[in-house]
Amino acid sequence: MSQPDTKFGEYGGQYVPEALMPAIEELTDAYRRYVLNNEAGFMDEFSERIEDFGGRPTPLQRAEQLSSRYGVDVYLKREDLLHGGAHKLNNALGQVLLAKYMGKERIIAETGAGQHGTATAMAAAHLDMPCEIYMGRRDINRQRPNVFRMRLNGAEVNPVDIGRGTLKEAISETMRDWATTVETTHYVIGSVVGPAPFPAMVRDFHAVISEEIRSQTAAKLGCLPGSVVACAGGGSNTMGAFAEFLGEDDVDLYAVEAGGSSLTVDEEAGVAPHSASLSTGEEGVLHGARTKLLQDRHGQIMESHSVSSGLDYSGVGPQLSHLVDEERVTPVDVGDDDALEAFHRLSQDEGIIPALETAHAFGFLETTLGPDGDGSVEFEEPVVVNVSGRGDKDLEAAIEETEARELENAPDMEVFE
Amino acid sequence: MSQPDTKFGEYGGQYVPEALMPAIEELTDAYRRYVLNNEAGFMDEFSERIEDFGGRPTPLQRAEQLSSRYGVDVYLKREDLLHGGAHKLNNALGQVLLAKYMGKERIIAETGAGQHGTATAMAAAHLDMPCEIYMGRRDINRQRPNVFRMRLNGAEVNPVDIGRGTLKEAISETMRDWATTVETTHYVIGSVVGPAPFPAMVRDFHAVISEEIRSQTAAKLGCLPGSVVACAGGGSNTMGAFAEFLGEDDVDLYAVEAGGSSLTVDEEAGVAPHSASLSTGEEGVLHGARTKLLQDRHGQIMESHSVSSGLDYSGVGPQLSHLVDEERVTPVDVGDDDALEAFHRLSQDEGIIPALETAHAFGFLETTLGPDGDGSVEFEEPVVVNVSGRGDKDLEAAIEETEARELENAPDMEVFE
Amino acid sequence: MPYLAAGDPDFESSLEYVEALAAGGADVIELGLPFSEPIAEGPTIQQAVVRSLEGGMTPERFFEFVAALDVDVPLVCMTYYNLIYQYGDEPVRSFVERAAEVGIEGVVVPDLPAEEADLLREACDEFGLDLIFIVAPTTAGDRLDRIMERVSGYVYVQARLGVTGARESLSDHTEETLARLEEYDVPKAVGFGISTGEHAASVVEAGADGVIVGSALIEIIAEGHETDDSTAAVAERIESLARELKAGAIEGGQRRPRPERT
Amino acid sequence: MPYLAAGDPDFESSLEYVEALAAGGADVIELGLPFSEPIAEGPTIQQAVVRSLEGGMTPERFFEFVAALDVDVPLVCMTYYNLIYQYGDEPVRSFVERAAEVGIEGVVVPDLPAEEADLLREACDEFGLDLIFIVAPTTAGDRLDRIMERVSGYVYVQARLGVTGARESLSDHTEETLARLEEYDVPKAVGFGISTGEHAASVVEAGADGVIVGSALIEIIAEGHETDDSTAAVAERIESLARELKAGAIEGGQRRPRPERT
Ligand SMILES: Cc1ncc(COP(=O)(O)O)c(C=O)c1O
Ligand SMILES: Cc1ncc(COP(=O)(O)O)c(C=O)c1O
Repeated sequence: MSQPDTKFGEYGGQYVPEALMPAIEELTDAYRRYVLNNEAGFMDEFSERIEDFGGRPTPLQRAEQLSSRYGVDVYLKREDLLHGGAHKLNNALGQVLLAKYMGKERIIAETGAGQHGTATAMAAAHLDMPCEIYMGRRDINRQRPNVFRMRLNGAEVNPVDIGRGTLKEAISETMRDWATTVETTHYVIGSVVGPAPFPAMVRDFHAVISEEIRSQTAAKLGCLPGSVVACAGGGSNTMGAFAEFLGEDDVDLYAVEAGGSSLTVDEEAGVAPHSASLSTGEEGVLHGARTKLLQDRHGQIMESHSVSSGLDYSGVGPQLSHLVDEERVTPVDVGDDDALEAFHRLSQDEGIIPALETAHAFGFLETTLGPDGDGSVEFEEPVVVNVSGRGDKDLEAAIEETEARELENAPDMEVFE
Repeated sequence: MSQPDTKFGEYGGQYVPEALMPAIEELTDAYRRYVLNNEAGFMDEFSERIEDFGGRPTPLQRAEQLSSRYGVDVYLKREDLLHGGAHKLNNALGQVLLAKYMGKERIIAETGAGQHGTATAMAAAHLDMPCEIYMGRRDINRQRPNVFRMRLNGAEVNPVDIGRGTLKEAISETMRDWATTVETTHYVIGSVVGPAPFPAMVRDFHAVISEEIRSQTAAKLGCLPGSVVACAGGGSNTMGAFAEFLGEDDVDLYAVEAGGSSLTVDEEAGVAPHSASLSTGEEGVLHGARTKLLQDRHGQIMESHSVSSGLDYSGVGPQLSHLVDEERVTPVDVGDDDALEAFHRLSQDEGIIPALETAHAFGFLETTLGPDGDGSVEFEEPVVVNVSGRGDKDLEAAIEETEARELENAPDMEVFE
Repeated sequence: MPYLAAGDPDFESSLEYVEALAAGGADVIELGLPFSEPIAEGPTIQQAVVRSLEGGMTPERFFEFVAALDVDVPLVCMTYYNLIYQYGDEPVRSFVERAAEVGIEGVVVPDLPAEEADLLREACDEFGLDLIFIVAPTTAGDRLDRIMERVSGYVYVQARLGVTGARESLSDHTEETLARLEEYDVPKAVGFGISTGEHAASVVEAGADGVIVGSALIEIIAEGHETDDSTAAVAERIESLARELKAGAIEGGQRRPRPERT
Repeated sequence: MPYLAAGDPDFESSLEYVEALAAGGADVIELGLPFSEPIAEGPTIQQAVVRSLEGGMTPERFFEFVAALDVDVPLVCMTYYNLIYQYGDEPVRSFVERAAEVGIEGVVVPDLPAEEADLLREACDEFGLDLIFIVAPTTAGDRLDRIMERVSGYVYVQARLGVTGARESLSDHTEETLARLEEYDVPKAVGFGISTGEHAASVVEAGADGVIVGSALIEIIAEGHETDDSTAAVAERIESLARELKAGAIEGGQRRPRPERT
C-alpha cells in the first residue's frame, strides 16, 4: 500500500487544534485507501468524472505568437479550459468525491480569487452536497463574478471581515468553522497547503496536469518538456504541473510568484507588498504546516499583496518550500505591472485571456526573454507554461488596475464606459 | 468534388446588394475548395486548431440529477467547455482561418450575446488578423463582460444604435460595413443565417458537435441518441448538433426557440415579445436569405424579444425552416420565466451555469417532463441536450431578470449587494 | 434623378417634396418604399426610413401616395425584396400589378441580385415595368454580362463601395465602372455619394446619362424636420438643390469630349 | 482559571486587569501572547488579539509584561507555535528559556498537537515548565492516551467543538469528555464557552478541577475600551466576575456527589 507523504524534509506536518486531529487522521486514512490505493474504484470514478464533467484532457497548444516573439518553442497547457475556468476543479472534484466516500454531509472551503470556491461549489452541486464558502471581503469585491457563480451553484458565501480580508483570513476562518463542525463536514482546502495529508493529496489530484503534459509532449514532439513554468500562490497548479517531472532531472521547473509592487517589506505595518514566500519567505508554521512564510521578525504573519487574488497569500505549499531548498525548483517572481502587461499580451497575441494569476507565468517569459528582458535564464525547450485559469473573473479588476498604470500594451478602454 | 448547398427547398438563396455578390461568389468558391474538398489541407488544419486552441473534443456527460428528475437518460454535450465558453468558436475559427486562406486582411462580425463576437475576436487574435465587431447598444448593456473580452482580445467593438439595438440591427450594420470593405474584408457571420454559402458553411464548421455526439454515444452506450435537443436563435448550435443525424430517422430533433414573455405579437408596435420564428414565423427574406421570419402583414421585420440576447433574433437559419416544413425537426418554444428557472436548476443541480440561450433547451425538458410538465412529448432515449454555452456572460442579466420575477428556485441574492 | 423616401417625414409634406423635385427639373424620380432593414442605406436614408415608418407608411399607403402625386415625371419604386414578396395574394406579382396600376414605371431592389430576380423580372415584363439593376464597382466579367442582359430602363451605377450617403468628394471608382459599362447600350445613372451640382457635372462628364441623388436631398428634409421649418420652405430648398443638380448635369454633358467623328 | 490577552487593550491597563484577576481569587492565570492568525479563537479573543497587537505587543514585550506583573498566582502562557518557533536563536528552546526566566510556569499551544510537540516537550522539561495539552470532544482512544502521556500541569478540556467564545448555555459534551478523562490522574480544567458562576459550578460539579474563562472576561475589557471607561472601573468589574466564577467553582465542588466510601 502506498503511504501518504506527511513531511517534505523539515516542511509540512500537522499544526492544528486538537479538535481537528481526529478528522485529519480519518482523512489521512481515506486518502491512503481511496486515492493512493484506488479502493472501491475511487480513482477510476474520479478520472471519469474529471473527464466528463470537467473536460479533461485539456489541450497542449503551441503558442505561435509567443514562440516567435521569444525565439523558443512555447507550449500552453490549457487548464483554463477546465470546467469553471481553472485547474482548481481537479482538486475540488477529487475532495468532494472523497468526502462523499467518507460519508461526510457538508462541504466547506475557503477561496481567494474565487476560483477554488467556484470549483468547489460546482463540484458540490454536481455531487449533491451542501456547501459553504468563506471569502475575504476584499476578495469578494475584487472577484464579484465568482461570488455570483458560487451563489448560483447553490453555495453559501460567507464574507470574512477580519484583517485585510484576503485568502489568509479566509483560510483561518474556514478552519474555525471546521473545528466546530468537523464530525459531519469536510474542509476542501484549495491549494497544496494546510496540514498533512492536504499538501500531498491536493498535489495528487492535480498531478493529472503533468501526466497529460508528459504524454502530450511525447505524442506531439517525442520528448519531455525542457522547462515547465507555472505561477505559484499556494502552489497547486504548480505542483500539478511539476509532479510527474520531479524525478526527471532534465526538466527545469520554474515557480513564478507574485512580486507585487515591490519585494521590500514594511515591517512596521506588517505588510509585504508582494507574495513571494518561496523567494523571500522564512520557515515558520501557518495554517497547519511548516513552510516558507512572509512573517516579521517576531513570527507574526505579514499581509501579502498581489494584483491577483489567487496569489495573494503569505504562505506556500510545504513541498514547494522543500523543492526550492533542494534546488529542484527555481523560484522567480513577477510584479504587478509585468503581470498586467502579460495579461494583455496573451489576450491580444494568442486570443487567450488568462487569469491574473496565470499572467505572472507569462510575465516571467517576457522579463527574461522579451525585447527588454534581462536574459537571466536559458530556457530548455520546449517550454511548457501552465495556463492555470482564464481571466473572465478578472475583467473588472484588470481594467481598473490597467487604468491606474501606464502600460505599453494596454488596450483602449473607451467603449467600456 | 462536393458542391455547396445554396437552397434548402425554397429557403436560402442570396438576397444581398450587388456590391457583395462578387465576394459571395469568391467565398462560395473558397468554401467548396477548402472546406468541402480539404484543399491545401484546410480542414486538417482547422481540426488541429479547434482541438488544440479550442479544446475539442468536448465531453458528453451524463446528467445525473436531471436524469433522475425526469426519469429519462439525459446526456449533456458540453460545448460550454469550448474556448470562449460557447460552441461559437467552431464557426469563428473556421471562418477566420478560411479568410486567411483567401488572403483577406480584416475580419468583421456582428454579435448578439457577444459570444460570437468574443469567439471571433479570439480566433482573430489567434490567427493574427485585425477584427471589428458590431454589437447593438442594448446587447452591449446586457452582455458587458463579452464587450470587455472582445476589447481585451484586441478587437474594436462598434456599438449599433439603430432600432432596438439587438442582433438584427447588428447584422444589418455589419453588412453595411462589408458592402464598403468587401475587397479586403471577410464577414464572419455568426450563425447559420445570411446568404449562401453561409448557412451551409457555418453548419459544416459546427457539424463536429454531432460527429462527436455520434461517436460518444456509440462508445459509451453503443447506440445513437434517441433525441437531440438544442436551443435555436439563428440555429448554429442547433444545426451543429443535428447535422450528423439528419439522415437518421430514428433520432428525434428538437429545436427550442425563445418563447419570450408571450407568443402573441403587437403588430402596431412592430414587436414580437418572443423569438419563435420557426414555430410562428412566416416565409420572407431577411439578411440575405429566404427563411421563416417574424414580420408584420406588410413584410416589415418585427423586433423580437428574449431574455437571452443570443436568441433574440427575428429570423432563423433557412435549413432549419426547411427541416421544420419537412417535419424532420420539431420546433418548440420556452419562455423567459421557464428559461430562467432552468438556468437556476442546471446551476444548482448539475453544477453547470448555462448560458441563458442554452437554458431554453433545459426549460423544454422541464415543461414537458418536470413535476408540472405537460407530458406533451415522449422522448426517445438517450436524450442529448446541447449545452451550447456557459453563463458567465449572463451573470448580471440573470440576476436582474431573476429579481424581477417570482421564480421557485431562485437563489438568495443577498450577499451580492 | 432624385431619390426620396415616400412619406418622410409625413404623407402630406412628402407629396409636396416630390412635387418640388419635379418642379426642379427631375427627369425620373426614385421613390423609396421604406423597409425596416435597409441594409444598403447609410445613416441619412435610414433615418428617413424611420421617420416614414413612424408616420405610418405601408406598401398600400405607398401606392396611395403615388396615386396622389401630381407630377409628370416617370416614377421608379425603390424597395427591398421582402416587401415585394409579401404584398397581396400572389408573391411579387401582386406588388408589381399594383405598382403598374398607380403609374410606377420601374423598380429597383437593392437586395435582389440578378440571380434571384426571375420572378420579379417576369412580373415586370407582364405589367410593363422596368427592372433596374445596380452595378457595383465590384461587378465585372460574367456577372456584369448577366446583369446587363436582364436590366431594363436604366442601370444604376453604384459610384463607390458601401452604402448610400452624401459625400464631400467623388469616388475614383465612378470612371472605372462607367468605362466598363461603355459597351452596353443602356442609360447609366450614377448614384451613391453625389451631393452637389459640381459632382453631377463631373459624373455626367465622365459618361453618365444621369445622376441619382438621395441623401443630400433627404438631409434638407431632416434639417427642416428638426428645426420645424414650414413645408413650403423645405420644398423650396429641395427644388433649388434639384435645380442645381440638373444644371450641373447639363453642364457636365456640355463638358463631355465630343465623340470624334471622322 | 481566567484567560486574558496580554496587552489588551494596552500594556498598562492590561497589567491592572491581570492583577484584578489575582485579587478576584484566580488559582492560575492564562496569559495570551497574541498571534496574528489565531485559528482557534472566536471573535471576542480575535478582537483582543488585534487590540493587543495594535498596542505594540511582541513576544519580548510579553515577557516584560510578565516580569512587570505583581501577582502571586501561577502564570501559563497561551500562544501559537510560530511565535515560539521564531523566538531567539534556538527555535523553541530560546522561548521556553526566557519564559522560565520571567516566571511562567506552563505553556498551552492551541495549534500544536501532541504529534508535533517533541521539541517543545524537551524544552519544557529542561526549564521546568508544564506543557499543557488540550483535549477536545473528538479526542478519544489512542489519541487520548498519547496526549495524556505527554501532558503535565493540567489538561485543558475543551468543552465543545469550535472556537473560543462566551456562550449562553453549557455544552453536553463536557460531561462526556470529563467521564472519558476520569481514569487519568491529571487535574482537568474545562474551557470554551463558560461565562457565569453558575456555569463554573456545574462544570466543577461534573468533575472538573477548574474552569477556564476567557471571552467573558475579555468582553468586559472590550466594552470598557469602547465606552472609554477608566481602567480602575474595568478592573473592578473583572475582579467581580473572577470572584463570581471562583465562588461558582467552589459551590460546584460542594455540590459534587461525595465519593462513596464504604
Ligand atoms: C487561475 C489560478 N491560477 C493560480 C492560482 C493560485 O493557486 P495555486 O498556486 O494553488 O495554483 C489560482 C488561485 O485562485 C487561480 O485561480
Ligand atoms: C451560448 C449560445 N447558445 C446559443 C446561441 C444562439 O445561436 P445559434 O442559434 O446560432 O446557436 C448563442 C448566440 O449567441 C449563444 O451564445
